[in-house]
This record gives sequence, C-alpha cells and structure tokens, in this order.
Amino acid sequence: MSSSPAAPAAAPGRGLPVLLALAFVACALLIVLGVWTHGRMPTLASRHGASIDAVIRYLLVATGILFLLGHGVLAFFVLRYAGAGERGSPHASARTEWRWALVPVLVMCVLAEGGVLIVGLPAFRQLYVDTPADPWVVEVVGKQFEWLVHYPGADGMFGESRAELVSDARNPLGLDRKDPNVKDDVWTRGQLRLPVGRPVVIRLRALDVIHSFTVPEFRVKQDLIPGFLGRTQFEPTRAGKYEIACAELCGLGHYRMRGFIEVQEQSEVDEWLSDQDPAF
Amino acid sequence: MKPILLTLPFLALLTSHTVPTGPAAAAPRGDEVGIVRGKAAFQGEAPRRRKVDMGSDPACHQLHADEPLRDESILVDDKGGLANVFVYVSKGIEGKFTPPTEPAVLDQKGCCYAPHVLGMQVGQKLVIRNSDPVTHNVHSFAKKNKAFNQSQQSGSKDLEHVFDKEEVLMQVKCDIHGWMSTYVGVVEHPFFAVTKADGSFEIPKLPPGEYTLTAKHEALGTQKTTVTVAAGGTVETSFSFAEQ
Amino acid sequence: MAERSGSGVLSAPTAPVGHAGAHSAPQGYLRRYVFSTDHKVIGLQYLLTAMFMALVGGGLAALIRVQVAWPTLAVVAPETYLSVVTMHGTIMVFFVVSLALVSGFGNFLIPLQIGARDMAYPLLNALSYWTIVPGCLLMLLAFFVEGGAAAAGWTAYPPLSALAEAVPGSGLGQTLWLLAMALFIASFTMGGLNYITTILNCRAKGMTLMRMPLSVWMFFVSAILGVLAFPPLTAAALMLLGDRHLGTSFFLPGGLVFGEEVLAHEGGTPLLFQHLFWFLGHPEVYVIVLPAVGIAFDVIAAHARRPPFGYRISVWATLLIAFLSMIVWGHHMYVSGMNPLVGEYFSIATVSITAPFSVLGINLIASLWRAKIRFTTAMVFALGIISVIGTGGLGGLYLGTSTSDIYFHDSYFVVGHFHLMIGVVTLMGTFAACYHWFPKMFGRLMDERLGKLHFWLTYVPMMAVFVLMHYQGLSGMLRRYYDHSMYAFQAEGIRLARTISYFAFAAIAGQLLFLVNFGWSALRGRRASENPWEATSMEWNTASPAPHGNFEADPVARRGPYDYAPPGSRQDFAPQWTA
Amino acid sequence: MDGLSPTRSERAAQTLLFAFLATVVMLFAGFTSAWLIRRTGSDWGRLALPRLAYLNTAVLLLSSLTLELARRDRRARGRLFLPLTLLLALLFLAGQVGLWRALSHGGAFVTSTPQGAFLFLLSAVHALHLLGGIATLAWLLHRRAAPRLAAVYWHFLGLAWLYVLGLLHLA
Repeated sequence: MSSSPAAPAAAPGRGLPVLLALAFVACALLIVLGVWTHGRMPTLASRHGASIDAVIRYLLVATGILFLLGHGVLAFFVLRYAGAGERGSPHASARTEWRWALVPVLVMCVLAEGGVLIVGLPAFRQLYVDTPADPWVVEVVGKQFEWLVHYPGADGMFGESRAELVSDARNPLGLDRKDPNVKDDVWTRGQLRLPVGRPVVIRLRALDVIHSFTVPEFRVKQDLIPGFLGRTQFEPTRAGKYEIACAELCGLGHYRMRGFIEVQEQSEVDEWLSDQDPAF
Repeated sequence: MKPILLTLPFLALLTSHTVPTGPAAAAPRGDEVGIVRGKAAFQGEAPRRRKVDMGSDPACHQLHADEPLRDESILVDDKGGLANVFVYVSKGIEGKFTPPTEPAVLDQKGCCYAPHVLGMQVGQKLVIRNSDPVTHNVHSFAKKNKAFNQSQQSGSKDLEHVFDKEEVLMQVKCDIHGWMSTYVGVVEHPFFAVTKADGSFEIPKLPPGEYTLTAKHEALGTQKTTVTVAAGGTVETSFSFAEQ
Repeated sequence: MAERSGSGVLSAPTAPVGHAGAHSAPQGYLRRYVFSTDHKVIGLQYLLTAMFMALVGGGLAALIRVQVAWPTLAVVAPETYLSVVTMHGTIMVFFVVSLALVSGFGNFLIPLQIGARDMAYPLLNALSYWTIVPGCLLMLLAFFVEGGAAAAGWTAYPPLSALAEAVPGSGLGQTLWLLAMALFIASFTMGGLNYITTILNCRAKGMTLMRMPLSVWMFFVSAILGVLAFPPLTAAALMLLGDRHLGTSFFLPGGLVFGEEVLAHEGGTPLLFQHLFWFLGHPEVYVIVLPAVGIAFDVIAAHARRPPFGYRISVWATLLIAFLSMIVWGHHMYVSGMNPLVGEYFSIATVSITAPFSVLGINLIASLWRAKIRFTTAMVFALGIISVIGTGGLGGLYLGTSTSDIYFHDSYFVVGHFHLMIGVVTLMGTFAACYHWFPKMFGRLMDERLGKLHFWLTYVPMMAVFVLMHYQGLSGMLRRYYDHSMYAFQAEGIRLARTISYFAFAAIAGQLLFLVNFGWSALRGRRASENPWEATSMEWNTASPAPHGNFEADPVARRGPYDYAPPGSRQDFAPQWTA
Repeated sequence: MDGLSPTRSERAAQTLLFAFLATVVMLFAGFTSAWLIRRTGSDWGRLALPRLAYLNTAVLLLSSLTLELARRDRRARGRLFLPLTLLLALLFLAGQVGLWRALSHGGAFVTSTPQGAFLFLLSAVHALHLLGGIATLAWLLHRRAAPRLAAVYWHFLGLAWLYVLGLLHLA
C-alpha cells in the first residue's frame, strides 16, 4: 500500500491531544463543581422529601465519582497514546476482556441497582405504604389553567359533583346543590391551606386534560388523569407560602397554571375556612 | 389580454369570500313599524351572589382591592327583574339584513368581561379589547361558527372575528381566569335586545307581523312566546325564569 | 465534473464486470440520481433530507431558546410556542436523527461493510426513501394550516392531542402530524426489513456474523428494535385517529368538560396511549443511539490503529441492551398514577440497563489502550462521543429510579439528559461518520482545520447547554413553559437561561460551518485514495467514491474487520480482504 | 433481486417475509394490549356477531385451502386454484363490508360500543393487509408463478382473522 498522498499529516504535534485532554478534565471538574454553585434544590418542607433528597444526594456522589474516573482515564489515554511510538501489543486476551467487562457490571449492580433500592426504600414506604392517621383531606381539581381546591368542611364529607353541572363562573366543580354533604363544603380558585405538621391526603381529579400537581419544596409530583381519581399524601413540616405548578403539558396556559399553598397552624386554617363563602 | 382573463376567476374567488349582502331594507317610517317591550322576571328568592375569588392571579385581585367583584351570572334587582337575558325574534323575520358597520365591542376590564351578555349580527365585526395590565386568553366555544383560542397580552392590539352563522349564546371565556366568561348571541337580523338591570328590554322598528320571541339566559334556560305586532303599535310581553 | 477514474456517486458509473446477471448501471440523470435504487445514492438522499430538516429543527430550537431566555420579548404567542416545541421534538427525533444516522449512514455503509453489491431489495429501499419525502412535507405543511401545527408535545398525549377544544394545534395540525408519522413508520419499517434481510443474506463469502464491523451490528440491532417497537405506536396512532375523527373512545374517558358542556365520550383511558407510545418511545431512543456507538467503535479502531477492546462482549452487550430496552418503558410514567409496585419493577429493570451500557462505555475507553492515536477530525468527534455518553448515561440513573424521578419528572433535568443522549451523541456520531466516510461518498477529503473548529464549536457549547439544563432541573425548573418568571421557585433556574441561550446560538452557528465544509469539500475537497485512513474493514476495498455495484469482483472476507497491529507484520494494519 | 444466487434470493425473501410477519404480530400485540386494558372499562359489553361473520370466516379459510392446493399442485388443474383463491378473497372483503353495514344498521356501531370500535379497527387493519396479499396473488397470477411465500403470508392472515374473532368472543 503506497502511503496515500492524501493521508493527513502523520504527527500533528502535541497541541491537539493536550487541548483535548484538558477539555475533558476541565469539563468533568466544572460539571461536578457546578452542582454546588447552580444545582441547589429548593429548601425541603416535607417529611418524606428527606428520603427523596437522600436518594438524589447519593446519586450525585456516586455518579460524580464514576464521572470523574471516566473522564480522567479518557484524558490520560488521549495524552499517553497520542501519535505513533513504541507501545507493546494492544491485543488483549479473551479472559482480560471478560474481566474488564465484569468490572462495570459489578460496579453498576452494587452502586446503581443496590444503592438506589436501599436508599430509595424509606421514600417508597412513606409515599405509598404508610396510611397516615387522621390526615387533613382536601380535593384538588385541575382544569384548563387553574387549580380548584375543594374543602370537605366540618362533616369531612365531599359534596357529590357531576360533570353536567359545571358552570365556569358559578359552579366550576359541578357540585350538586341537592346533596346534603355540600352544605358545609367550601371551594376556592387556587388557595390551598394546609395545617403544619399534620399529614395531608389530596384527592386529585382532572376535568379536561392531563395536568400534574407539583410542589418542588414538598418533593411532590402527581399526574391528574381525567376519568381517574388520583391521590397524593405528604406532611408539610415548615410553615410558609408555596406555589403549586403544573408539570404536564396541558395547553396554552400550562405555564400560568399557578396555585397558592399556605402552611399555617391548624387554628389559623380553620379560622380562614370559616370566613370563606360556602359553596351555594 | 389573456392574463387578465386568468385573473377573473381568481378575483371571483376573493369576492365570494365576503358575506353575500342582499337588498338593503328601505328605512321604515315611524308609523309603519311596531315596538316590542317587556320584562324578564326571576321567580323565587334571588340566589346569593358569591364573592368572585381572584386569588389565583394577584394582579386581578389588585384591581378589585377595595370592593371585591360579585358573581354576575344571575343578576336579580330588588323588584325581581332578571338582567342579562338575551331576547331575540327567532321566527317570522324574512329577508337579509346588512350587518352594521360599527363593530360589537367586548372589553376585558378589571379581569371581567364587559358586557356580560353581548348581542351582535351575523357578518358584524366582533372586536375584543384587553384593557387590563394582565394577559388574557380568549377562548370561544362556538359550535356552529369557527371556534378560536388566542392569547392576548396586555396592551396588544384588539382581536377581530366575524361570524357567518346564527348561534345564540356562544360562550367566550378566559382560560387563565376561570371566573371570566361571557355569552355572545349572534343572529341574522337586528331584532334582539339584552335585558337591563331591571329586567326590561325593547325591540324597536319591527315590521308588522306575527313573531316568535325567544329569551335565553346563560344558566336558567330558554323561554319562548309569540307576539303579533301591528303597524305603529307597541306590544308588551314578559318572561319568567326560575332556578332548576 | 468528469471523473478521472473509477466511478462514483456523482459520476458516470461503469458497468461492473465479472459476474452473472450483472444489471447495467442506470442511465439518465433522473434514474441515476433522483429515483435511483443504488443504496449509496439513497443514503446520500436521506442524509441531505436530514440536513434540511435539521435546519428547520435547529431554527425552532433557536426560537425556543429566545423565548425561554427573554420571555418579555414574546417573540411567539403561547399557542405558537407549543407548536414550536412539539415540532422541534418530532422533527429532531424522527426526521433528523433517525434519518441521518439509521437511514442515511445505515443505507450507505451496510452493503459496503459486508461486501454486498447493494441492499437485498433495492426497489424497496428507494420506496422507503420516497415514502419519507411526503412525510417531511406533510410535517412542514402543518405549520401553515388553520390552528397551527400540532401542539401536544412530541409525545402527543390524549386528551390534549385528541381534542381541538383543548389546544388549537389539535385540529388539522395534529391530523397532519399523525399522517406524517404514519408515513415515517412505513418508511422506517421498510428500511428496517431491508437491513435485516441484507445483513442476514447478502454478506460476502467468509464474512461470518462475528466478522462484521460493530457499526453493522449496531445497525442490525437498531433495525430489529425499530421493526418490533414501531407497530404498537401505529396501533396507538390509528386508535387516536379513531378518537379524533370517528368518535370512538379508546383514550377519552367520560365526563370531559369543555365550555360547560360534557363531551360524548365514555370509558377510555389516556394511560393506554402512554403505555403504547412509550413501548415504542424507549426502544426508539436506543434505535437512534446504538448506531452512533457503533460508528464510534469503527472510527476509534481505524484512527487508534488497534482493534476495539472486547468485540464479542460489545455484541452481546448490545443484544442485551436491545432486549432490556423493550421492557423498561414504564419509567416515563412513574408519576402518572401507576401502581407503585409496578413502578418499583420498572425502576429495577431501567437501572439494570446501565450495566451493559457501561460495558460498552468501558470497551470504548479501553479501545484507546496502547493505541497510536491519529487526531483526525473523525477521531476527535469519536472521543467526544465517549465523553458525552459518560455524562448523559449517568444522568439517566436519576430518572430511572422511581423515587428520585418524582422530583425530576418533566423538569429541565430530563430535557438535559435526553438531549445529551439522543441529541449530542447522535449528532457527533453523524459528524464522525461524515468526516470518516466522506472519501467513500465523494472521493474527496473534508477539510481538517474546518473540521477541528467544527468539533470545538459543537462539543463545548452543546455540553455547556445541556449540562446547565441539568442544574436548572435540579433547582426545580419545569419544561415546556412559555414563561417561567411567574414562579418564585423557578427564579434560581431562570438565571441560567440566558447563558444557555448564548451557548445554544454558538452551537447552531458551529453547525453552519459543517454545512460549508460538507458542500465545499464535496466539490473542491482534496482528492482521496481508496483507503486514506489505512483502515481494514471491507468498505475500503473499493474505489473512492464507491462505484455502482460496489466491488469489481465479489469480495472475500479472509480475516476479522479490525486486524490492526497484526503481530510480526511490516504494516500496522491487515485489511479484511487480504489473506 | 440482482446479484444473488437463486438459493440466497429465496432465503432473502423468507427473511423479509418473516421479519414483516413479526411487524404484523407486534401490531396485533399492540391492539391486544389495548383491548386487555380497554375491556376493564365500565361500558364494555358483549358483541353479538351476526351469522355473516362466521360465513365470511369460512370463505377466508376456504381461500387458504385453495391457495395451498395451488401451491402444491402445479398441473393444469392446479392453474385453476389461484384465480379461485383470488375470487374467494374478494368475496371475503365484500363480506367484511357487508358485516360493517349489518352491524351499523341500528346506530353507528363504530362509536356506540367500544367492542364495536375494536371490531371495526381490527377488521379494517386486517382488510388492509389482505389487500396487500390480494395484490401479490394477482401479480403472481399475471406472472403465472407458483405461490410459495405468498401462501405462508395468506395462511398467516387467515390465522390473524381467527385470532381477532377469538379475541372478540373472549370479550
């Protein structure tokens, strides 16, 4: 094979490999450091959120290490084996190839599979297994581009609602005025009041398209599928004002579908509820 | 010469787009036409008007800081008169009528539609204005006409629509502010009216003849009655609505 | 453009000699270039179509970046913004990345690398290209219809995608979207069937399955995945069309209220569509990413002058990935109200994919051990792929776990992750392939200096854009938002939006450089020999550019595809076709 | 198909056919999973199939039989079986259209019940694939070639139709 006239210059000099290795190492370091400077999660305000944060922090550390290791080796190889030169045989026996294949499999099984399961179990239990005693029950109904919050009132029973009775201005939830439970029900547009330190169970219902009830501070996110009665449960641990946002694309006003949460003492919540207009 | 012939079908295509306007009715003299006047009443105890909860948009809440807006869907005055009932002649009118040139205006002021019920003619231009400091999203749920769903930033130019079919009480609402919703009645002819605060309405310049009047309220249903209008005469009628 | 010798894609082909039933090369401009059945011409046509669609997709991306970073400018209205987001997603996933890599380079490389004259069914191959062209036109036409293009996201979840009352784009725009997707699926299935038949039946003598280059293996696995995973989406699209136009209720439940009226649907469930869509969705991302990994292996072997580390293991790992990718789709639906135990199963299955994928990653890095790296542009892009696979792949762990996905679902973390994996890895795979196989396509070499500049203008800005998006996701910023400024908790994320947009504009500008380099080198680039990179796989056994019918005489594969640094030989490579 | 020896082109055609059948199997698998989830809906009911459906199925199975005979028997009498199969196939299609009209004479049967919608969708997709089969058979008839792989495809479509009927009976 005559050395083809058009082959690129054999040794382009040390410039490019050094630059490339530097780029890989720099990008790895910057990414890992960037998590502290720019990647701060909203301060936690719910009990089960602590275990979700634990999973995320565990993953940040685990993937951070693997990430630095990978880029470090890549940069070293790029520098060490640039250009021609005496190298020794690059061929590896089948045994070494299988051994080196086992390393990532074991690391991933232990680190990813094992770690995620073990660290993730408490969150799973708190979110799906535990049934809170004496929870504060509220219903949040999602419709195109607002959250309707429906409080059961003193009797703890939600008034029955039917789709035919929905009228946007007067009765957006479609509550049935003849149902006795409706008498003490209260509904508001996007005002959710939660007692601090008491577990809350939120019934989730959508009237038109899929929405998703999310409050980052509480680490809560749950889709509202029309035709289904969804639920989510958590326990707010810090009083204050929070915002409800919609996480599932639901149309033009998806970005404006904002609700307000105020976590207060139980007494303040009851007092606020008492001076709201009843449903009818 | 040939290219001009080519453009003719093209022009015809363009002109046919606008609504066919028939012979304009000659301006009637006073004694040749009658007037229908009447009152819409609400039976039973007037429902309490809930405070409109504008919590979900602080900017709107701001606009009503002093006196909160009350729900306007069922407006009953102290003598039982029902406002915002759209009354129109549903049978007995023949011929085509040129739509008025000035547009029907629907204003969004104080995160609320004004007027609450709007009457307009087929072919008349509907102008939707946003005089609020807040973005609104005008969503019409027209069934017979072409529905539209547009966002309107505060201070942006007015939206304009023309309807080519009759549709009584087409809902137009703002998807962002759930409490904002208005009802538009589109009829072929100019013989319609919306009852005032005391429930009264008046349909002038009616050619003599026998007509069916339909009164529709956004939440309390529809009532019909037939009247006979004599030349130069005035006919009184009334409708009564009740909560289902 | 008289060609000196040999024949090529852009020159008058000479009739190949020496075997029975040789069909004469097609004559006439139309038969040879436009309606050609030559896999090389079809591959190039796919590539050029993908480049055009990439301009559209890139333009949409720029529009999104302007709107998100400067919402007060309101360059687009909210309804148009949703169409822009939807069409950017759809065009990039299906009409740019699948087209350029799987259909473009798959068509061009497979027959050459397995020593075949052409695809098993050239007419079917041409038909598959000419099915995608109307698909592209329909997709672009959707912008100009009443109500605008589809606006329910590239995932088109009902009821949003089923009801025109829900969003204007779900009127005529969504119908055109569904038809364009039907055409894409038809074309992709025809292509996939052709790849499988060709790879199984048309290999040269001596070319056993384990002597095929890894890029052909990856095209083979990606074709199988594509053929098996797309039909459920076809079923879902047909049912969605039924719901939209025939009044059926597959996905629409009772009690939907629009404009104070209840729609006449009953009993359907939107989750059914999500299951069917994501049953395709996840294998589809592997259909796109695996060929890029295969191309990285090929390019690294050729420019590092050593065989890839663990060839057989990589093949088995790819087959395992293909199988696992069919059983993990549920991780897209953790927060959709799925039974938590099912969520736990999908967590374990999804996280298990990191094992075989990290084996591929390790093999890629280990393929540099004791190498003699020649820093050509193709090699630099292949090294970039390794870095991006590391970044993107590890990001998937956060989303594969049901507990942490509660926080990250539908946030910018997801946007950053999938852009890294099926955006940057595949784009850099396409660029590595272009720079590496350009001699075989046009008989010329692309300019190395422009290429290196193009690499730096792609790797650095794109990594910056999509890694910063991970931070936005960490701080709670939600995706598909027209304007984030209303929310207090998204203020932290918004501060990064402008930096990301500047990097994004730099990345898009960098791609124009590539187009210039591609166009200019195709006509004026330095002339290339048959084997400019001194590589060993079969495609370098024929002239540059490869003539019609590919090989003068039927090639015979006498050794493996990557016989570099053979012990005791003067040259540092032993081509596959030499004894 | 140029450049391949006859035996390899035969094997290539088989590969293409079986890969395509895998696609069709996955398509019906998609519909089956939709059917499994949808039948748990509140409004799901039994579907009363008119006698025409079973008659039609018999016609399709008969056409499979005649095609099998055409495949095996190349003598003069064998020439008759291919056009007969084509005739039966067209009869089956006409029967399907009749079935749709029979089912929808009351109200629109596609939209009234979910199982009706499934029957319509599955039979429409099946009919579409049948059209492909009929085109192939007609092309074979024109070329006076022996139907080998086309027979496999046709029998597969017969089985697919039986599968659809079984699915709807299991409602």
